[in-house]
Amino acid sequence: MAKMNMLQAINNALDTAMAANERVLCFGEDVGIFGGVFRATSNLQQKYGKTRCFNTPLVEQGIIGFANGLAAQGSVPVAEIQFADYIFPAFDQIVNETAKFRYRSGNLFDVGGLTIRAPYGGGIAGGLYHSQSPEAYFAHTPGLKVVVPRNPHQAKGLLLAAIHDPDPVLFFEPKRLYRASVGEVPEEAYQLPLGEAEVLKEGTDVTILGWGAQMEVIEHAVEMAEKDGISCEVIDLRSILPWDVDTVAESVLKTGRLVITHEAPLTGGFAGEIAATIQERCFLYLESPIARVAGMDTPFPLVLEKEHLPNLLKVYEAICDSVEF
Amino acid sequence: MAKMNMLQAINNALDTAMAANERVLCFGEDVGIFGGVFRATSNLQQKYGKTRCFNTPLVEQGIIGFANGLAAQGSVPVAEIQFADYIFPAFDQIVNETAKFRYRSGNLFDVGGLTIRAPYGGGIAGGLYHSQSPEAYFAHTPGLKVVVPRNPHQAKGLLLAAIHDPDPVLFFEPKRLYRASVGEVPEEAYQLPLGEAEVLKEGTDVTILGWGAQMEVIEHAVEMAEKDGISCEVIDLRSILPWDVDTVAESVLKTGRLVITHEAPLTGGFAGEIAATIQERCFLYLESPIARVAGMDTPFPLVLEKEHLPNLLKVYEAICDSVEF
Amino acid sequence: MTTTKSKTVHSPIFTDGAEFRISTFKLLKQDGSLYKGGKAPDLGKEKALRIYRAMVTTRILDERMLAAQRQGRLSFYMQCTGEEAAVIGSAAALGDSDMIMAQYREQGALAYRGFTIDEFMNQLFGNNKDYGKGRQMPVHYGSKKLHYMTISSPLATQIPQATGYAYGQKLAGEGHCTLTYFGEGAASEGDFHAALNMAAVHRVPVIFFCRNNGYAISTPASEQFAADGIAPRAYGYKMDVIRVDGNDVLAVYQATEKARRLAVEENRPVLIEAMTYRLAAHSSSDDPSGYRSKDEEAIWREKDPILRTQHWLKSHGWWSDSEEKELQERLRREVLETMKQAQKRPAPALETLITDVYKEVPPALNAQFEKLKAHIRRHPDAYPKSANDPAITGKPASTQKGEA
Amino acid sequence: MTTTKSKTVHSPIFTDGAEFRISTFKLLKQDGSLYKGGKAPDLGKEKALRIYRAMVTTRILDERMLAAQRQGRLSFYMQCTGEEAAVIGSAAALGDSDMIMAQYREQGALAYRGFTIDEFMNQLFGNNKDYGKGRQMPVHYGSKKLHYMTISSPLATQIPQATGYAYGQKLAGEGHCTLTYFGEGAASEGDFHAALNMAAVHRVPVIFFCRNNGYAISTPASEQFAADGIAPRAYGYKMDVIRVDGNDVLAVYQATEKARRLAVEENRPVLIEAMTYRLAAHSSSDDPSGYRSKDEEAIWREKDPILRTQHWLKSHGWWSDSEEKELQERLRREVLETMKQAQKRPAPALETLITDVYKEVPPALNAQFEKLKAHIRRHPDAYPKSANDPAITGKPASTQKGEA
Ligand SMILES: Cc1ncc(C[n+]2csc(CCOP(=O)(O)OP(=O)(O)O)c2C)c(N)n1
Ligand SMILES: Cc1ncc(C[n+]2csc(CCOP(=O)(O)OP(=O)(O)O)c2C)c(N)n1
Ligand SMILES: [Mg+2]
Ligand SMILES: [Mg+2]
Repeated sequence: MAKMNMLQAINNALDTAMAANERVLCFGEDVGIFGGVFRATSNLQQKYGKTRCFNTPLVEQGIIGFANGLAAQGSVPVAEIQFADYIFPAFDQIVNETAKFRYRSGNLFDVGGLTIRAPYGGGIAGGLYHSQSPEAYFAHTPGLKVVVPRNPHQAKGLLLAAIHDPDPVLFFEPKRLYRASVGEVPEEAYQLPLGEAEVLKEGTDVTILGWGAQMEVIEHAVEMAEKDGISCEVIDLRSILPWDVDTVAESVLKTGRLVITHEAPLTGGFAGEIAATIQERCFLYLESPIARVAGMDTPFPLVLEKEHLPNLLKVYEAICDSVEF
Repeated sequence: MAKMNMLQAINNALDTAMAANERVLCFGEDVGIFGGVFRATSNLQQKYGKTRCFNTPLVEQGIIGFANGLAAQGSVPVAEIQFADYIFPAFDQIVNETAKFRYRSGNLFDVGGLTIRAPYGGGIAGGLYHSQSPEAYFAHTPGLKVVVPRNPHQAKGLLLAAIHDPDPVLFFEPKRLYRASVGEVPEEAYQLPLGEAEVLKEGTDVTILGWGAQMEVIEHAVEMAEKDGISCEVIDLRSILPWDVDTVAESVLKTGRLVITHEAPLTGGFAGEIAATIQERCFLYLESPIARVAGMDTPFPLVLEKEHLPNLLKVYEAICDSVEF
Repeated sequence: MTTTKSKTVHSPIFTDGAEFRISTFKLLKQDGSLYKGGKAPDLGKEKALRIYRAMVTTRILDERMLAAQRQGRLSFYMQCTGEEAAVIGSAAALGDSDMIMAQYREQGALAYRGFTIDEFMNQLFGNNKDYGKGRQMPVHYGSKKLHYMTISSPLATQIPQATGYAYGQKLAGEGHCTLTYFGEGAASEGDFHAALNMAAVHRVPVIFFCRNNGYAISTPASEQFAADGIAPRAYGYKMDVIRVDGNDVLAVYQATEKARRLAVEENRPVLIEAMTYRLAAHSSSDDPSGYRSKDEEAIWREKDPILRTQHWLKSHGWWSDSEEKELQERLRREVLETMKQAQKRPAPALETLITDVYKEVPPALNAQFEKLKAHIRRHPDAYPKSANDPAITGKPASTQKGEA
Repeated sequence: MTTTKSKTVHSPIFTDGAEFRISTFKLLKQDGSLYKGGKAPDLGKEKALRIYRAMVTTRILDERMLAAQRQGRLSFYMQCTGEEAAVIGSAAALGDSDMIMAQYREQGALAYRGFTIDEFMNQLFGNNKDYGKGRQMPVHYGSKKLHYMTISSPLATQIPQATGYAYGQKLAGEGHCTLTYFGEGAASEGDFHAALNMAAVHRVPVIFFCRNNGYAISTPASEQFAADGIAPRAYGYKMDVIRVDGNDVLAVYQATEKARRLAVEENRPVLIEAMTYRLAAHSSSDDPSGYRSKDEEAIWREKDPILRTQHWLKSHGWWSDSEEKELQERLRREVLETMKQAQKRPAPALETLITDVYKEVPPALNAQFEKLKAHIRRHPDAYPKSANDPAITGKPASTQKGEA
């Protein structure tokens, strides 16, 4: 075990994967000698050479098109998109190509080796274009897997699982926690399961569900709520697609209440999908409406980002409202 | 009034708009002399000249980038994307640019004049790439308006409203109904309101909600259900974003039950947003779980599209289940 | 830092490259003789006939299947007609294990590699022997064993994929390359720019083969780009380029053969622009009379690539009228008979609705499938294609699978 | 149908355009004298000084604001340093009502047009006088009255927008054009390809101005493209192109002036490639020592465009050391004082969170805002920026607005 921040854990996962399998390649804008603008790929070019870790030209649709081809050929590409806000030029390659490759070919060809990494989320004074949380855009796309880690240990285990997974995975990294989140991380290879939520804390009054950086917000909100005597069950969804309906439903069947929170705007955010599914699965057990605490239905602001974000006070209030309904 | 099919109504709306305002321009792949692959822009080049109605090179990101610039300049572009399945190369221009243009500039600049038309939906043996219903991808994007008409009369009135609207509008046309849906359409200009759902039929037992081509499916399903003595209230949402929460909530407060249907895959589809919002607004009034009848969580198939689609029997069964819950 | 070592001038001179017109490489005249100074590639009779037979197969398949579409047997079809030399001449210059990533109008390349009429038919009818499991529209072929990537409708997406695929081949070091076909229309997409630039920067063994057939559906090349074709774009990437008469199978073959050597031996990506013409409609849904003249079509019908090849073969004594007749009749028969069989085969299993979305079917999708099956069991009459599916009836499936 | 009238050849010759090297247009030597044969544009003293003052303003603003960022007063900053001649020389050759659509490193063009230090500061600090209402990161300027489109971070998106904007200008027929700036890195995006091709096909009065400053963050131009810069791409679109020494304000001015004539008078879009160097870090978040040498930077520091311009001015007797000193001191003072004021101004009104998403705030968003306000009222201490906002306190707002 070693103390690592999230960037180090990610770097370590990439290093581990590249050492174990020479078909693993890392590339993207500035990921070469520079090691990426956040330094997630530091030293990988130095260690594995320019053919396996390299800068690409500045063209996201090309990066993912190239990665799709590489994956179809049998390589194991780990492509970086510099900010999740800049993944949209590659939307067609991801949604029409990556996601449908295996299905449309009747399993003759697939791009299962592909992993796409991108830092996402707000709280870093990034404004409209360095703050977005685009997971819901992809969660409407059968064929993709979407994963978001909450801390360094999770980041390494989930990223290694993503790289090994036989399906293409979008791996969104909470950049606000890149350096802020520090923890013990095993130095050897290990994988954490995709598609499985994790119950972080058991409780009986209300279930609080989130993912990524929002788990930290939840932690603090729950601390406040517990001081009020509210017993909270906390779940990290981890995989947005496919998501672990059973774990969430089981929890809500027990608590009767659910608060979901994400940074992305409310309307069309993934909390909507979860709420819709859970109200159906747990209808007779729900004691209050499923609450969503999300970003406002606006682009991401700058100066007033604190007001915009679903922070701990908002989550705390939603917990209280849910219990007092 | 004249009998028109939906294509004629759309063509007539474009003609009306171009005649009234010389800043209205229509362009896209094959929309020039040929009038578009579905002939929605027939005769417009002949009538208004090559500068106002023209073919573009084959590049969706360029079409929308160009359209954004034109709209910022004060023109009123109506850009066609040949199939909604091919809108994704323009996703960045739409989601990062069109949607955020006014907000990010503090209202110095806007692209409110822009309308993007695209045929969407299945049922025409189109397979993966001529069948998609991508409205939910855009409905997660504050700054956009998303509109879907259900018949020729609606198509003309909503399209004219979209063209006149001071915000950018995505206008998805149910191509399955292009020729199949025929009705009386006023020859003069008229607009139907954006952001307002329409109650097509009042009822007391259950509310059925959809949009676009799905309204025809609902109509038939409701006929069956009414024969069983179930009184159905039918709502056409019409505007997906912003959507008319009040009209839907009011209906569900009355009926206590809601069935939502769309062609797009279930997970992350817009029915999830609606269900999440309505369970919150109408919690104490719901007598059964809100049901969603949607496409399966797969790419769009070909040979088995009938099995995949949320057809009238599936909607009918969902109505029965909802009432019998 | 800029690396340019460009000359300095002191007056502001603009250039548009018009003086750098790219020549067209031609070997074969329409009558089957060679241009003076031209040297035919050393094909040999066997290979020449393999090429020719693939051309005729493609033409006849196209004719028959368009007719079948018109008769309502098929929902949709796209013809290669007029472009057989461009497609088959290039495919023939590759190694049979090189990867081909095509647009959709390149069935000739598959025919050349030995995709059988039966295999074509199964895809066209989306029956239970279709490798693609009836999920895509007709002409979206793919074959793993023939190294032919399954077609996808979104245009140009395969071009950067070809760059990536070829990068992988380069690392694998087995001497393979990738050839990607695309139309002059698709070359307007952003993906084209990305693909060529990345290939040039990363020195990837890929051949970009543009079929410039003059139209993208109704849009003439003159409304697609202002330049002299697609070829000059290569200069922008410092990529080797050649323009070739696309109706001249020998020139196409030789250009591609040489391009392949540059790609495989020197890791130099190459752009080939084949000047040709789409003699048929864009697809069975299209009617070209709305946007081009019969006269124009007639000019190009005179340049028929198959006849041209035939004349050349005959000039070598490698082909005769009776062989032609025999081949055509045999193919027509085979197409018709195979079509009848393919049409009779059942639809793919109901289960194919949910497989291959992921490697393993996820639980929620499985639950959707269970719900669907129960629904179909309640309404068997409404689902004639699947009411008798083993997943519904519980009776065992009769699996019929070939090697794709 | 292909319209190419290309020459025919009978052997397969590949070309990569290497022989068509594009020259670099230069007028001014570093010492302020002209190259032999070069003829300076007839700028006149007034315009020359307007240009020069904008260059110095930009440099000093950049120096001060980077320092302010280092002091923690500002979250982020980007310098134009080293590229002032490219940006301001080109902006000066436009009409003041021509539209500029920039990338982000072109504050010099705004300074030239008369954006005040106060206007810069309000944006940088996102205060209640920022036209952009504090929504975007520092350096995302915009000015309607100065015809300068608000910057957006996603790269290259403004390039096809410029094509569209210019198409509208052409229809309007008022003799305006659009100039769009972008880096050699951004030119790799698909949007670049779309923009140039569409402009050439539709004959649009747009000038594509590429600042080739050698780097895209850490990525050197040699890993961005294999070709000799960006200029040769113009040939692929049959577009007029000129390469110019980007540190030479006279050459840039003259090239742009001529480009503007081609655009406005003949509807010919033009590509200009200005060869220059990003002397500073990419942004305040970047440290170039990780990817380039001090030696390389030193070479370019010798080519400082401001000093070069200053030497030229002095050679005309239009500028003196004392004027230089006075200007620099005045600007430093103005920047510091204005900064202090701007920093003191309050944040934009809370309401700006929800306005301008649409022209009118939709009901659901309004409801979200009501909820937020109630929430802030319950926890005023947690929201120091907005606890005293009129929307929270109910007291009237003090609106301060200029013409943007
Ligand atoms: C991204 C995308 N946009 C639009 C289409 C619709 N479409 C199909 S084929 C075609 C024309 C293609 O022309 P070209 O590339 O020249 O190939 P050709 O048909 O001439 O062989 C168009 C516009 C598509 N399939 N994909
Ligand atoms: C679509 C997109 N991808 C990535 C980025 C991140 N990014 C910001 S600036 C930059 C480099 C741009 O280089 P260049 O275009 O050469 O301009 P320069 O900074 O040299 O002026 C990158 C990669 C972005 N802003 N937008
Ligand atoms: Mg074509
Ligand atoms: Mg640069």
